[in-house]
Amino acid sequence: MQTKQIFTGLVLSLVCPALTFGGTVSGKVTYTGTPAKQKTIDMSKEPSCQKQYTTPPTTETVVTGPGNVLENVVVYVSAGAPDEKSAPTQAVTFTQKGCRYLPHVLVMETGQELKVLNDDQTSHNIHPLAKINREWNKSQPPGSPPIVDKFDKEEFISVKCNIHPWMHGYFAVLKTSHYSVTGDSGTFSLPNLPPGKYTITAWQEDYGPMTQDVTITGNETKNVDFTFKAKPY
Amino acid sequence: MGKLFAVVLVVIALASAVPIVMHTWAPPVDISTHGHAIDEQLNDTMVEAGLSFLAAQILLAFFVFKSAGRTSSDEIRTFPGGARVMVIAALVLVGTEILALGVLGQKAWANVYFKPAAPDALQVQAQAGQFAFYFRYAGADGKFGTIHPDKIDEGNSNFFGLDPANDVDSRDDIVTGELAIPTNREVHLMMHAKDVGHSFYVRELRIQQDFVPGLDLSVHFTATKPGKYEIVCTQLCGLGHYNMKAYLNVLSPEDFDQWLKQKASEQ
Amino acid sequence: MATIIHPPVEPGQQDQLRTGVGSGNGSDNRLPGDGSSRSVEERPSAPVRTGIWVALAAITMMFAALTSALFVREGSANDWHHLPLPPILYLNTVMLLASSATLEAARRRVASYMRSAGVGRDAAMFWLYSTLVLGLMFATGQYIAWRQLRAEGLYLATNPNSSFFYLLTAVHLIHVLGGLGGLLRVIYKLQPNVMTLRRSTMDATSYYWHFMGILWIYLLFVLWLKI
Amino acid sequence: MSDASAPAVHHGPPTTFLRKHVFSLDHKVIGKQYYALALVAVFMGMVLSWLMRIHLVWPNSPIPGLQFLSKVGAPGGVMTPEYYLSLLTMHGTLMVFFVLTNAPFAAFGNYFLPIQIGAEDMAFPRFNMMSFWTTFVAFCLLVLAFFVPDGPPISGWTAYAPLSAVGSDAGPGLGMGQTLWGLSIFVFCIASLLGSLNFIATTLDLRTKGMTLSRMPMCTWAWFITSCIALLAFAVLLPATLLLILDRVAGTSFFIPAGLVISDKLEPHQGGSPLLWQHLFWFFGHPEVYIAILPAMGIVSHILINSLRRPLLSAKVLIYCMMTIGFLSYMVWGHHMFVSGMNPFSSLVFSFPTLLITIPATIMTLIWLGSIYGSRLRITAASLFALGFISMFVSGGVSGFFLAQPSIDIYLHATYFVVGHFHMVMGVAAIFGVFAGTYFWFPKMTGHMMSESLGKLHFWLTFIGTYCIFMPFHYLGLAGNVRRYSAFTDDFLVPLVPVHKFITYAALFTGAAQLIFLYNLIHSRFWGAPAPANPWECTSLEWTMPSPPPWDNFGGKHPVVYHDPYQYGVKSSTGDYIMQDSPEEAKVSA
Repeated sequence: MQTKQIFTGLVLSLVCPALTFGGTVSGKVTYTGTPAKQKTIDMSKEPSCQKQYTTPPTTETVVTGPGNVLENVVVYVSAGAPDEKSAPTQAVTFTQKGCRYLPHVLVMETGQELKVLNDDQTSHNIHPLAKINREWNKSQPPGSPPIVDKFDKEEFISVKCNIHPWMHGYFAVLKTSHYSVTGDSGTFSLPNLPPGKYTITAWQEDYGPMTQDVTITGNETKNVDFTFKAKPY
Repeated sequence: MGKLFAVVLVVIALASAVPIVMHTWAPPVDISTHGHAIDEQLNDTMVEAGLSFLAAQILLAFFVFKSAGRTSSDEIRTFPGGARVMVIAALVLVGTEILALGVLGQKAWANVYFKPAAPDALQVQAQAGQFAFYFRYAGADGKFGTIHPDKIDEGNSNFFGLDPANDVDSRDDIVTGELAIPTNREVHLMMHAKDVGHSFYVRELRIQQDFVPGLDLSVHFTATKPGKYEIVCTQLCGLGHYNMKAYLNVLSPEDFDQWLKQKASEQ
Repeated sequence: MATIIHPPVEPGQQDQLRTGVGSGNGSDNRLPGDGSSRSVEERPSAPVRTGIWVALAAITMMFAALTSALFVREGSANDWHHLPLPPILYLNTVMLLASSATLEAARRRVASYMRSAGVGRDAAMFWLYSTLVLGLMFATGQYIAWRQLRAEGLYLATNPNSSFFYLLTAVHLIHVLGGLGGLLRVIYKLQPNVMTLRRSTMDATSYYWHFMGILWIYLLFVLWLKI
Repeated sequence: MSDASAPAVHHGPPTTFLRKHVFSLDHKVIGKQYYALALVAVFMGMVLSWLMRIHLVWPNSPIPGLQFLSKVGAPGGVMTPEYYLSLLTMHGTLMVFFVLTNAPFAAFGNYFLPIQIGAEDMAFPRFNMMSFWTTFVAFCLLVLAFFVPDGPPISGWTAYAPLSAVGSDAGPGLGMGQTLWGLSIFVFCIASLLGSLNFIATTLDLRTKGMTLSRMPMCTWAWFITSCIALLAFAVLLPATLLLILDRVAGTSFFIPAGLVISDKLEPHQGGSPLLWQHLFWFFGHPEVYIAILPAMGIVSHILINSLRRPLLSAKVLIYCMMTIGFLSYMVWGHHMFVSGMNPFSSLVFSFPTLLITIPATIMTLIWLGSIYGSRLRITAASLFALGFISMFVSGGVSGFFLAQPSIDIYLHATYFVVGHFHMVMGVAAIFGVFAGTYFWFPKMTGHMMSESLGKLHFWLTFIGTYCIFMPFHYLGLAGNVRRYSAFTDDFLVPLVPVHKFITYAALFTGAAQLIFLYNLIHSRFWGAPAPANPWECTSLEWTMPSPPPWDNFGGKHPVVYHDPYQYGVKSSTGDYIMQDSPEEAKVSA
């Protein structure tokens, strides 16, 4: 029995890694203290965007949810997992809508294709302030085709639009496919981890990275929680 | 062909004058207290320049009309008085024109630049950066927090590089994307350029002033008519230049106080 | 060597010129003022001589612009750190002035040598070569001055004053090297087998060289000046 | 020892192909080379303006084929805002430097100045050749900017610091492209300095026997005065661009102040002064306007006199006026900076000399007009363009009257009013001078006549067309239409778009009309009727020699000049004129 199970597991893991019943790391990202008050964005400069909001939107530097959970936190395996052989073929898309970025934090793998769309009636310029990768700055008039590009080094890249200075987002370029971004529940889960020692990193754009080590032995679920210290300003 | 030239030229000259006379594309109604002087100056100049334009073009047409096609059988006539007349005419006509306009213009210019701002003027700081204007009101304490260029973080809406953590003055500063001002109260606009050269241009205010990096300039003006007007950048500042603008919101004093309170709550 | 362009004017022609009365009212027809009724040997100016004055005017304008930029920049912000000039500059100044003197001596020798065809060439050559040597010493001296500043950690972009120091000295040095080029050309043209030197070329070269000296004094003063 | 009025370098007849057509020392070939370069530049600049006009009125619709010109600048043919600014910058730079400075001054000046003063060549033929090929290098450097990755510069032809100095942080086109722009202008300055030096020395020293200063034709005077202006103007732009380049590549801070934050990045510069660049640039920039217009004035006067068949009321006064304008042009640069944050008092100081310039300008216009009165005007393509020049000069001149006054400039600064003003007075007017010169001198330069009828057709279309383009610019300016916008999204600008549509159609039409000129030029060059020595019955020296002239102009002989250049309206053996070099006495005209 036992041996058979392991054997099938081994075979499957060789055949298609995606289906291996590996371990899972899951948890919740919270904060302590009082986070900075998010400022309302003044879009009066761009009426075509302003009129899309009933209540003026706020900045997204620190997005919190009920129960002190943190959103937009990138949690990923920063060490232990083998580097990916090849980037996934499907592209990730980054949309400019109502003079904001959707999503605010976009995770992609090195070499994975990035598509930038402009859903607005005004032209934007996309300016990833990359330091390790190549910095570029292209503007995208309404109706022009999507801008397609890729980054080949691991980096958290701050993205901005100079025409609408409040527009701000992040490209999280990772070497691994084991990542997750916390939503309004603040939870994350990294499944399909083969047995081994891993370093899990949680990165928040304002508070920076936090890491924890975890060991996976076979088919189990380890719980790892992250708690950031919030700054009032 | 010479006669044709004359006719065409007269037609062009008159046609060019029509929209001016009809005020088809005239400056918008002035809402400032100093603007009328500029408008008068503009009109006077328009009359003098317009007349000399028409006179010169029509004279050219007339002379060409008369002298085209005259052959060697016709004798050459010299303009009565010759060059001397021309020189004197230019000196007298244009000279007086220059003096008149120059002196008048000095007054209009002085209204804008040679009077210092009134001490009780509303102090507003304007910052121009690629590619938006932001405005700052001192808030309750009436003190502006100091600017720390290294702290500027537009993604976090910290456009002026304020440091509320350590700088108490800056905590109640009101930062907005539109410039709201009360009617009939002088506004002292302190101008600061964040990155490259920009300019502050409001047609209705008859105000245009460059933002020069590293140079802290200021203008002061008084608006009289409530309404929403556009502030645009007129100094080439990069790819977003054409879209760099903000709204000037002239409110009645009561509405202005309301607006200020509301903005303060949003900070 | 003189190639005469206008043959001396015959009297008849001269009269013609005098009496030539044009109609119309452009300019009055007086006797041509550019000496066309004289034979050309008396004409003082030659293109090269005029050209050099024009060139000097342009160079003056350029350095006027650069130095006024210096004064504006010095006043525009409080980041101006006055840098003490490397003392070797004063030695270089002496070199340059000395070279002016030697070149003047050379010019005189060349003139007399040209008048009395073939006598006193060696003297001329001696002064020319000593000018060349002094000029080269000036150039090396300037280079040493730069080395000293770099040793003190003062580079082109260190502060506005160092920027202007390197800029002005470099631009001046480029012009000096140009002058040395002209000097070599003169020396070449004086070689027995060439002998194509014109008096105007010699003069032009020396005017230029003297001007470089004056210009250097001015620059040195500007760089030394504290406002 | 000194050989008076011969070029410093003697050169025999060219033998090899290279010496004949490429690295020629012959001022005539060099003049033609300048003309050809200007022709290429002007058509490039024109196409750029077409693209800009089209984009302005249909900002979001693709321009077919544009994506092949620049994939990044026009994805799918839709022009990006930064590419619009690139085209704007390149248009301005090409037109001002490589057309308006080269065509009326360097091209015609090189060809005709030595001939008109009876010289066999320029004073320094080698310098002359060098100055052309240096200009060519400058041109190549500029065009190269089209092909660098982040595109051509976007800071306008005035390249205001710090935008032009901080590098690519401030946006696309401000990296390699801007540096190439700086280098190009730097090299161009050197070329122009060499050229002006040559012109001055030639005029002063190579005049033939009897050619007193007062006997020089109007255009020679204009070229001479212009070269004096250019010598001092470019001598200032040269170091200015040097400083700009150093700020860009060497990390100095001449023009970049401290504490600039560009795209959330604190720039590592300190203390520089942006106004310093503006002062240096405009100290060159304003005289540059006269470098463009004075030669045109000279050419037009020369042609006008010839077609009027009478001397001007006073050539002397006209020359003095040109000198005055040249002199004043150095005291007025500040009127470009009224709202730049100069001390407001200096604005008034700059305003007065600016207004004063209208006096000599008016005198010149009145003298032209007065000379037309009672003349025997001959209408040719050349004379039509000369008359057109006067009209344009007036139209563009009067609008200067507004901008010279600081108070009005507060409202009109940086609006289309300014664009209309300088396009008419220094753009169109100067180009009209070049057209006039071309129709007038083409027979001499090529030995073939140009088609007069095509020339006249070209004139009518261009004359009406340019008025349709540039008059509305003034109206837009009065309505406060800001210049250098790649699209009109502001509420108050949207209603003006129809006017822009009209202008765009006019521009496309007028531009197309220039193809007639191009055809006429090329066709006549090869198949035009052979030109006689003096088709226009003109009196100046260039018409005493066969068309085209031999390589040494006067065939080794040296003409003797007996008259002032404009002996028209007299009775003589030849008809109603006397050549400058004919000893014949003029009878008092009947």
